[in-house]
Amino acid sequence: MKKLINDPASVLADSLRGLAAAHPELRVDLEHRVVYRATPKAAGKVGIVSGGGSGHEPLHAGYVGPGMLDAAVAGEVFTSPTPDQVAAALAAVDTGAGVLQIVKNYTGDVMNFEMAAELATAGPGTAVETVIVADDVAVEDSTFTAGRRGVGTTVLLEKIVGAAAEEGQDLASVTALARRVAESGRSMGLALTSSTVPAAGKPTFELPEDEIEVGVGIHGEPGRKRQATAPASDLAKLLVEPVLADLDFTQAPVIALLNGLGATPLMELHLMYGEVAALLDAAGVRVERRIVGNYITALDMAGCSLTLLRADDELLRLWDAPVATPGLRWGA
Amino acid sequence: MKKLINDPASVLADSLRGLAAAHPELRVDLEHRVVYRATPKAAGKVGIVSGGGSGHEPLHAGYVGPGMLDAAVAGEVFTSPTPDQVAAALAAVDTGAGVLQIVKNYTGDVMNFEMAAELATAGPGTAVETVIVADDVAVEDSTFTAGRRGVGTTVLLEKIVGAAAEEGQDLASVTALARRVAESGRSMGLALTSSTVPAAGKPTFELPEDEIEVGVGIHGEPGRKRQATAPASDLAKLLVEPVLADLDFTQAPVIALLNGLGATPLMELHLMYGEVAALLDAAGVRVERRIVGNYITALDMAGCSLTLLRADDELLRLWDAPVATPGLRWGA
Amino acid sequence: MADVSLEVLGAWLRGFAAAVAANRDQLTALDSAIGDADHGANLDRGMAAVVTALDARPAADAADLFARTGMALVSNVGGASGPLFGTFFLRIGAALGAATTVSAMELGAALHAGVSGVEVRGKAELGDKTMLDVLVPALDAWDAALDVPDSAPQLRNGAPSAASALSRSCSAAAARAAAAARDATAPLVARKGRASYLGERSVGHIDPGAASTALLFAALADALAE
Amino acid sequence: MADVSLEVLGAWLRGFAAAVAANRDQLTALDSAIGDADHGANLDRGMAAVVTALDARPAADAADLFARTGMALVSNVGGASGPLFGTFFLRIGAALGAATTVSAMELGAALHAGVSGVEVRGKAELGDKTMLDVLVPALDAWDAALDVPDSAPQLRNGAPSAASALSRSCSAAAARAAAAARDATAPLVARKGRASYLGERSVGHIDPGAASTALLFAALADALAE
Ligand SMILES: Nc1ncnc2c1ncn2[C@@H]1O[C@H](COP(=O)(O)OP(=O)(O)O)[C@@H](O)[C@H]1O
Ligand SMILES: Nc1ncnc2c1ncn2[C@@H]1O[C@H](COP(=O)(O)OP(=O)(O)O)[C@@H](O)[C@H]1O
Ligand SMILES: [Mg+2]
Ligand SMILES: [Mg+2]
Ligand SMILES: [Mg+2]
Ligand SMILES: [Mg+2]
Repeated sequence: MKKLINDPASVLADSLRGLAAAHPELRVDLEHRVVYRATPKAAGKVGIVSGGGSGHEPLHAGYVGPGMLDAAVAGEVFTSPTPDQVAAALAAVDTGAGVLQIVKNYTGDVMNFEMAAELATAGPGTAVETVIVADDVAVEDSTFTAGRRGVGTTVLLEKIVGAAAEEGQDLASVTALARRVAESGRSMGLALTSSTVPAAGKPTFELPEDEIEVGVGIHGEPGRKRQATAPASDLAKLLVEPVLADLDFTQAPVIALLNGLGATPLMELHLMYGEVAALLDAAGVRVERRIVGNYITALDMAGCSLTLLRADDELLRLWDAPVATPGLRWGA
Repeated sequence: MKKLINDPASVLADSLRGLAAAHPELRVDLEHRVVYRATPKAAGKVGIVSGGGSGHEPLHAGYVGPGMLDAAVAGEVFTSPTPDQVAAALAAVDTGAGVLQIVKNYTGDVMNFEMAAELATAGPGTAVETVIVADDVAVEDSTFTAGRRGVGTTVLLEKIVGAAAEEGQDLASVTALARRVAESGRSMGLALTSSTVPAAGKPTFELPEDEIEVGVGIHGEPGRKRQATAPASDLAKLLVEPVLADLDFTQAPVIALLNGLGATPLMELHLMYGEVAALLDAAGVRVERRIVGNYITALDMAGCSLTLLRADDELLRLWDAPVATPGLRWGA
Repeated sequence: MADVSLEVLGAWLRGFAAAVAANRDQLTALDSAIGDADHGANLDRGMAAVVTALDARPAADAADLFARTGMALVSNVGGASGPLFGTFFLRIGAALGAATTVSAMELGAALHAGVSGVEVRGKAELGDKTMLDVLVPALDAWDAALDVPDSAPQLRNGAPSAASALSRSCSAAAARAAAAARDATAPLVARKGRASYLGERSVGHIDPGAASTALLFAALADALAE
Repeated sequence: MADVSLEVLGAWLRGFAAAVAANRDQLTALDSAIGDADHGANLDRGMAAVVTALDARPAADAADLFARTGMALVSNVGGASGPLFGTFFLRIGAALGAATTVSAMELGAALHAGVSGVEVRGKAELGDKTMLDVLVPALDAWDAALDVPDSAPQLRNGAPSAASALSRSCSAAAARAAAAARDATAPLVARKGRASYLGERSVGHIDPGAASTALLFAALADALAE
């Protein structure tokens, strides 16, 4: 394993110190491993907190800033943060209007954020609502599993909900909006390589030179099936078809995210988006907004994922609202 | 070789088609492989053209847009574009005030852009100025080589010069500014892995599991020397020391770029920036602006480079000016 | 002394920490196969924090010992195993309260409380291929050893270390059952935790949490045997 | 006919295209060692475009043949080799003008014009480990074969194909010299092009442009031999 690190045990701490140096507009609490806006938003507005295991950068710390998150809580690599960390963030961003926490649907994340909400509601008396993102169509039998994983929709949700909170919507309506977005997004991913967790020191799985993993998540975990590599036009079908089969995306404007998993060159992501866009077009899907790049990654995994969000005028308006974070920025 | 492509021969064409689908705010001339703003800038302003081999994305097409480039000319992977392509771009963006072309110092690029300028000045009678970026301190004996390579300073230069052109500075002053920036930037890179050129089908060089290449450029080429891997704090010294030894950065505000070469997770880039920032601080360098991320890449190479630019109030002002491109965006 | 002392319970936790550290890479390897390659690192970080917490001062009673253990895990692990192992110990502490020595029966009851904490927190069922598939059979074996008709009464009224001998036989039985149950997770299809995303592909691999839970019971048997 | 015909010159270019296609991977492998792994792909793309251009219509004269060749290279290759090989052929075309057959002496003079084009465009010097290190010795050999006292006069006044025989011996000598010069680039330290960034590490590798230039002369010798 070759990585730009000092020691597998200090990766998170060292990386957060670097993040602080790189982004003076953020405030990094190195003790709790929480990243805040340096200038908190005005009192009376709902706080938005997200977090999860590290290794998915720019998610979540890269989405802290005006128009998006108030705080991001960083766990160890691919490991949910602890309740104490999350509770610290919930308390810190509550300006009286309550806090929405955005949780990706993994057993660990759900349990730790749940315990955090119990702590925060009990202690400082913060009103906490939770939205769980579970958008990964690769997980088919969700009743026989821990449920679908939370992947790409998380990014879109954090943007849209962040805009609603910024414009002063109250906790109930921000939460309702978050649930609506969570229900309207679907994702599917594939990998050309595994990623390597620093503490593990070697790739999580080995993939022969001519095979890919279809249906991977964002934790370097193996996918649902393995198959021979194929041209990008065929790979695009592996992403588009299960997403379209799961939800009707033809009746509303769509926001699309073609996401790189970390080690895939932008040139290839553009190429894949070209293939995906052609398939969506042929299927009658009207993509009104789209982003292509590394937005929710799995360390150094090569591969990509597709996320579609069934939007409406309101969601598009909130999507277009100004945002100023390290990972997503426009209008400001 | 596993890549998200259809065929090594069509990578560039397919990727440009995807870029066009991903960015409606850009206009892609698929025949000449030139990327323009969909809405050209107002007549009477100097046009800014850059370009080079592909595989460095977001450079250059990702920097087309208000406040930065008017056109980016895309060669094959790691291969300079041809004079015809560049000449087409020069002619298209000339609104009467002339055009500055930004060229990275590689034999192929210099010759092809030189021939393009000859064509453009002769034919449509466009006034063309050229600035050559040669900032790579890894190339020591520049008199005994093709000269220093153009790397990270290119990104900073395109931003600053783009801002000057946008505010209406004339060709002479835009060119003088470009030369000043080119002379004030220095870069140094290192790689953990080679990259794989699609048409070659295998890594350009093989690096043992415990070695790194120091002084690499952005073409997957081997560096100046090979050595054992080391902790990030030591690797940071390999970047910072030769840059500081080459130019005094202590007497002026500095713009820093800690750049990922394509396959390096953002988490590691943040970590490296933390180490670099500490060294710069200790050396008395005052970093006033900084960006950390994948800005000028070498396909799927793992590694990073550091660029420092000796700025002044004027350069900082132009740096801060609004920019709205896929790869760099703020204030708009 | 007939019952299990606070020192022995502390030795159990330290022994578990040592076993996790020694098996860290193996636990991570199991998690690489069907999860995200962090179980060894997670639990090692957590148990190291437990040892630090226990080193700070001697435990006043069982509640104190296990509350500090559970909180150290909850606050330092994260992931799925942090809240689950954390809850397990927090519940044990609550069940034992101010006791400073515990009988085999009391310890068994406390372990049961711990297991129900894991059930409530994780909502997994038996056969879902999780740590629960070791916890439940291990506790069944404990209970069965408690009830062994010919040995139990004899032990209860026997030599000075009789009750401790009963705890010993219970914990030895539980450790044996746990090891068998750990291996028995291999043929299961995972239905909870990250491994569940693999569906049928999870078959043939031992669940990492099952493996660490087997270490937990082995450490208990070892602590009582000393 | 005594002189080199347009057809033979066309056959040279097509033969070079075929040789580049056949050696594409090997040229790229050479460029992988000390450059950026694209020389084979670059030149193959360019020479395929040349063949397409030549297929479009028969060449009117040497100027037309080589102008189309040079322009196809300039317009389709990019990189360092596009302008260099492109300029090489554009200069040859300019030197030969409206000729439809050329003598060994005329062809030699045109090749010299091509080489000076490469020198002006690329500003490399002999020994910099570039294609120039093959071009110059190959032309020296051509010139030497032209001047051979006992064969040249005899050939000039001999059989019907005498002048062509002189071209044959010149091109054969040039091809031999080119192959030797290609190998002689291995010990050189690169001072131009991408390989120069490697400094001493470029030693021991044949320059890719030198290798393709050797193919160029081999193709010329083959075309004249047929
Ligand atoms: N819902 C659950 N109930 C009980 N145990 C679970 C549950 N989900 C996961 N586990 C256990 O947790 C283990 C994984 O722990 P760990 O790797 O540390 O956390 P994560 O899965 O968050 O990476 C699994 O092997 C399994 O035994
Ligand atoms: N200045 C120069 N003069 C002559 N030949 C050169 C010069 N620079 C490079 N070359 C030749 O070009 C070859 C490389 O061509 P190619 O790989 O196609 O282009 P690039 O170097 O742009 O990738 C080198 O092997 C060398 O022979
Ligand atoms: Mg985990
Ligand atoms: Mg090249
Ligand atoms: Mg795990
Ligand atoms: Mg090359």
